[in-house]
Amino acid sequence: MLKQIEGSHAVAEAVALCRPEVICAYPISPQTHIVEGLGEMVKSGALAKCEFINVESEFAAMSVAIGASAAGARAYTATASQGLLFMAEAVFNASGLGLPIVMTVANRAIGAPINIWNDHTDALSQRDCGWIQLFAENNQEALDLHIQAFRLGEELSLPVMVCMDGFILTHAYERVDMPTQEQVDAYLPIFEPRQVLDPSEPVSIGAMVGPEAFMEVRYLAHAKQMKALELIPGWADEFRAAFGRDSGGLLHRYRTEDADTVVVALGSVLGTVKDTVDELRRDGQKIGVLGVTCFRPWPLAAVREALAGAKRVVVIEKSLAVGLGGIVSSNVYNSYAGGADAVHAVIAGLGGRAITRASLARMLRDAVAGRLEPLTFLDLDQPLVERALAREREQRRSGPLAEAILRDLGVVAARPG
Amino acid sequence: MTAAEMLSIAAFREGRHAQAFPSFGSERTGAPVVAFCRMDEREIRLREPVLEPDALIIQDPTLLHQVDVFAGLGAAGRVLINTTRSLEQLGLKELAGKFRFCSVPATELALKHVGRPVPNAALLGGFAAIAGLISIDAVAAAIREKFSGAVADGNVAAASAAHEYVMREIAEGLHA
Amino acid sequence: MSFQPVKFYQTGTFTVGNRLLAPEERSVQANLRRTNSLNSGHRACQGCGEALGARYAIDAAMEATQRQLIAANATGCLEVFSTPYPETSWQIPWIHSLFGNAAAVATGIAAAMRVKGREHVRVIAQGGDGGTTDIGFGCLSGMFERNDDVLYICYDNGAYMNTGVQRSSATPPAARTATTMAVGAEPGNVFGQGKDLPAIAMAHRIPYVATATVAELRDLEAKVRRAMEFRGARYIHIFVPCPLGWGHASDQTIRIARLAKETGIFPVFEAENGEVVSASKIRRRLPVEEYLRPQKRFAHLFGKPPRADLIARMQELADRNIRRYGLVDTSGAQR
Amino acid sequence: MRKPFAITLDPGSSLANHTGTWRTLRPEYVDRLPPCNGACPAGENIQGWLYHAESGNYEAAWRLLTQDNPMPAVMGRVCYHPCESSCNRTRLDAAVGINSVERFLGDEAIRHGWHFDKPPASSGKRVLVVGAGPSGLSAAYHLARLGHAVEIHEAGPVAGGMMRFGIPKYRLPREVLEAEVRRILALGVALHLNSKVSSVLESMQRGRFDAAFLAVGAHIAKRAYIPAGSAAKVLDALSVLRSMEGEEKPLLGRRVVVYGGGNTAIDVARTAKRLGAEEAVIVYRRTREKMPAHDFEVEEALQEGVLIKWLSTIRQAGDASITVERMVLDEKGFPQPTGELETLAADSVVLALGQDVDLALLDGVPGLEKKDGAVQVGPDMMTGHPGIFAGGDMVPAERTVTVAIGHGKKAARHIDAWLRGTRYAPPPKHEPATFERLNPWYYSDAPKSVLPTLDVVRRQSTFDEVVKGLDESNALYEARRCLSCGNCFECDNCYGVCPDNAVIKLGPGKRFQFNYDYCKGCGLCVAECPCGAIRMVPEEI
Repeated sequence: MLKQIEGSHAVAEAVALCRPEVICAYPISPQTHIVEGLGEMVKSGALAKCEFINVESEFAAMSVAIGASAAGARAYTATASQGLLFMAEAVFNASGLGLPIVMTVANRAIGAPINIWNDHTDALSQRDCGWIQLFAENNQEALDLHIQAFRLGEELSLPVMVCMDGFILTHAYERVDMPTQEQVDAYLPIFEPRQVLDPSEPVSIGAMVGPEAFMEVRYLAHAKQMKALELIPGWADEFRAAFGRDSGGLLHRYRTEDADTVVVALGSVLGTVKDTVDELRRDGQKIGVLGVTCFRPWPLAAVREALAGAKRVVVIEKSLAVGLGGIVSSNVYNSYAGGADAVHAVIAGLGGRAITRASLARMLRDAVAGRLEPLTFLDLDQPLVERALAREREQRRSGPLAEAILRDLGVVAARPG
Repeated sequence: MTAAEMLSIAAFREGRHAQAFPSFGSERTGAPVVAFCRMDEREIRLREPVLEPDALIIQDPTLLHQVDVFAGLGAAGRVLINTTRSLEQLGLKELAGKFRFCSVPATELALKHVGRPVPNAALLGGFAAIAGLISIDAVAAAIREKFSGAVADGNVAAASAAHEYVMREIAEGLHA
Repeated sequence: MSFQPVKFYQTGTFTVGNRLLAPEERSVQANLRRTNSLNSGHRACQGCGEALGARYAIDAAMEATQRQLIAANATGCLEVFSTPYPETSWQIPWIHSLFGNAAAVATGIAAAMRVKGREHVRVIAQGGDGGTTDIGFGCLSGMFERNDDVLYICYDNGAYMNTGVQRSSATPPAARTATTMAVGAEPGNVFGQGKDLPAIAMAHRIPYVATATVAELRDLEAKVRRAMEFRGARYIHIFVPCPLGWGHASDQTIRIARLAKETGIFPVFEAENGEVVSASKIRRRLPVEEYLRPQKRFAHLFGKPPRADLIARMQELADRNIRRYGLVDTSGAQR
Repeated sequence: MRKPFAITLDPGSSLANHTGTWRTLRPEYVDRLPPCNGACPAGENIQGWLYHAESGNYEAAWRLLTQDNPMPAVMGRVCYHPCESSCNRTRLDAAVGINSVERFLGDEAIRHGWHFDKPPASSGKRVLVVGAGPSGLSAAYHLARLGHAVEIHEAGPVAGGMMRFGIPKYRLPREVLEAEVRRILALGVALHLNSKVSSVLESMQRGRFDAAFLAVGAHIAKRAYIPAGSAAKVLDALSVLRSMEGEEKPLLGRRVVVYGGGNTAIDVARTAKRLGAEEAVIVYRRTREKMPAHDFEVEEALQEGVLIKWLSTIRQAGDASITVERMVLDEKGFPQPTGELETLAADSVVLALGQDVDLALLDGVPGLEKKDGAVQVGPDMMTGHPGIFAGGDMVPAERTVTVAIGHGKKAARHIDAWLRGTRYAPPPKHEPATFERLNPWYYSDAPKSVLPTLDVVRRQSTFDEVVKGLDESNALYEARRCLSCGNCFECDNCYGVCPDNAVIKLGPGKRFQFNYDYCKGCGLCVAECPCGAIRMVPEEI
């Protein structure tokens, strides 16, 4: 059924359709609307047979989910930014124990300086935590991915993180096609836990494993994610068959067939990128787009295949590996036969900085013209950082960088982007 | 924000694709905010803020001189201002030729019909009149989706009143 | 003629059991068919008080719940010595997640049981004093505040034994640990304000809070049984000496616990809904020296020069407990 | 359940890990010798029979008791119970009332008419027992139970010896004594009364006996020379006590002086009181501390109004008075005369200065050795003459009923061995269960139940039994005060306190076993065993 609703509420409704049994909630922007929506559904009885638990921290949220999942309940929670970092220990633990928890991450920057706006630093900081990480391009995909996530996680006994851009998606009203309960029930079987805490068949979960077996345990975790790579496309096909939509899967290809230049990106920015690419195509540029839906496990073969024909790759990423550069691009390097120097990392949209068609077009034209640096910061206020660096040079103790920049900027602008 | 939401719902009800989103701040009640709405016949993929609006709804004219709200507004762009005062009084005389202004006493209408100074519905009613993109019925429906009972009725009444007000304004062709 | 209605003078109410007792009067530990929830083959040190306390408590809980029990365990000695791959000593469904989240994990299990309509399955969370009073404190308080249906058991041996005897917020004043060495003017742990977790638990007004020691099995079992009669958050704080960390002979574990109670250093009591409802009286009151002297962690108090001043401060703490909980029976009646 | 590798494990799998290898010391269950057993002259297994009494199984308790002592009802009245003086419980509150529990068991046996098991197949050997006193009866009982034919030859008219002629009724009612004697005879022991053995060899030959046990006791009163007037009435204690058993009671008058400091002196003085004497004065040359009589008897006597004149000797006895001289103790504690004289009114003087043995029946027995009026015997109770054994008051030892009964048992075992041509080797004694080995914490506080005593007035006028027995409730109570020193009483402590579940409980009456596969040797079971029935021994590596 078509609806014009906020992304958060779309996700909340989709999660409810998945019949979660335990939901742990701790407020942090921009995830809050999702659990608020679910909380109301549980209280009103619209979502029956579900425990909604207001916990005292994200660490507790993930921990409660771990307990619930280990006891055989379908568990869900949502978080963002600092919250994800605060629960990091439990995030690793959930995957280590192989518990199919589904968590929404409403992507947001990480402080300091504190910043509530969108980028991917939070999710990418957890890229090696052993969870499956899916990135939604729009609200339709966001809600679809949650339905797939429960199926995926429970079949593989792995936790799944559904990443959607904070505010840009979570707070955006747009049209979504909300599936019916029947459709979801048909696609998502009853949760049959692989291991469960039950007095009738007692086991000890979470043993201490020493050097004699730890490597093997890690290897098996890796093998399990590799297995996911094989299965995910099939499940996406099944999903298409059941719901008539292309959601999920490993990658989304857009006009890459004959593309010399392929833009790689994650999440909501893909929409703007596609519009930009259409514009450049009209000017005769052979540009395509590769959207990475499944970031973990990293679909190396699929990416390599998608980039096979490209002369150059531009990776637009909303995160920065400080001291290295691009995180996604580092993943792309070894998936691209063309060699690292043909891969350009473009850091964009950090902390909510708007990524505009104009800037993208300018940057892509540079790329096509071979003027694009290996590492670029889109729309960076160059003069400002120059001044800051200069100040750095002249006096070593110049106070917090953020403060200095704001001083240059004058006011904290609540301006768009 | 509510206005943008309802606008997008109204557009959706008319079979269009619509996208509404705030200028993401941690808004506190009463603080100045900007919200955006896109409407299109096709799927909307673009995620950048609306930088070159076709129309501008100004809920609170007191902000006029704090932020350059007209930035990006195209020539002959439509502007709907919630006010009882004239452009001169608002100090916008010199812009009169540049954009197409309409004003509506949305807050008063809200006070009259809803009982509270909530101008959104009235402004949408007015916008339906100037833009011609959406019908007043769609606006009413959108309002009823957001609100219910007396509040909905009040808001619908306010919207209709505003719609008539602006239609008359246009008809009388007095571009203040 | 003086004839007291005491049952078994020979065994009194203090021994684990006795062939003369009627079955219903036997302790769970005396039972041939006790569960041995924490089974043989675990890697606890010789004379480990925590291993003892854990079997006592969990066996009693198993009995009270007709074996419908699930346990969540914080990181620590108990977890490490009980479940090193490839062997576990637990006979019950058991999970170890992290150091600081046992209470929250238990909350999740309890929620799962509730949503599945299996509330007859009861949930226990357990951890050492580090996992309880320090790193797990937040999750514990949250569980209390929500009044989740979980019994949390803290095995208090007053330091981080698993990592090599470092100071925790449950470490007693003047005690030597690896991070509070017995050197300088104020040797051993500081005389801080203390972190009285049972009292903090009571401040949450949860249905049931109790303290116990491994020296009084019947009391301990009775409290676990009582705890299982309540729904909601419950807390039992069990005093478990650690031969390694405290520096006493492995066969003195129970005696030390007994001395802690008999000196008033560790008050043994019960509280319901935030109010103390009973305190276990001191049977033969002793000065704190009796408790301190056998432990190497307090050896510096008796060295050259002896620190009578610090011992006196310890005595004050004991006396305060005795006053606060009325630990000395004034009625003169004896068990 | 498809358990993930290594992370999830099957329950109880640590049983594969045998932590017993950590052990350097191993615990072992032991039986230690309780002080009561160690102190009992009759060699009773006191802790053993109390164990049965605790569980209310009085017959089992009585049967175990009577394996060592056939006369618990008598013993429970007349024994001076060294067991209680040595009881570890005295260190906690008061000794366990062993003696009164024994008496309770004895009385129960009489009340229910319990019998001894008949002896097994007869050995065909005949044993002569001379004297039906405690020693003789005890020997006869044990020999009979060992399957030998026993004949007792008693010079007197009734059985019991000193138990009858030396101990007043108010301490040992005669029906009790007779009941227990009857039960011994019921084993098939032949008792010949009024048959004085004048020559043991002769009697043995005549009766074709294979061995003899002599237990004629000591009946000849010691006399001291006291210058006495013709009218003076001077008697000896034994004849006074003996005549109590006859028809006409002795005439002692209103003021009786008893000379001596032993239990007999006390008995006579208390008897005199009961016979109506206004004054019964004991004259003794030393102090109360030095007095051989048992203190509780002195106490009872004083309560009954008996007077005691300390540090005094009788110089001379007149018809209605005596002269006493005050003494002082020298540094060695010996009384020395002072010359200070004093006169006491006295209608009669009873001498209680001890007794000598009548050794006439031993004249001409080769190899047999006598010394200071007693027969010398070896550790096996055999005299210098093979086959002739002796015990009781006629051999050098403390002269109490209990010692005599002990002699009887000991002699019987050696006689039995001798008859079978072997030697009886007593089993090695367990190490003592000292108080230090106990963990008294586990025993609750329970003071000894005070026995009801007849009020003094009735005591003075009648010969009713002074000390009443326990009823069942307080007998059980008293029994359960036993700490079971050095012997497991199945309190389950070891089973409970083992951090490694390394103690196996075998079930009621079967005690426990260590599972050395898992025992790490921490020693908690030893430290927390209430009765010291576990010890640690080094592992041999």
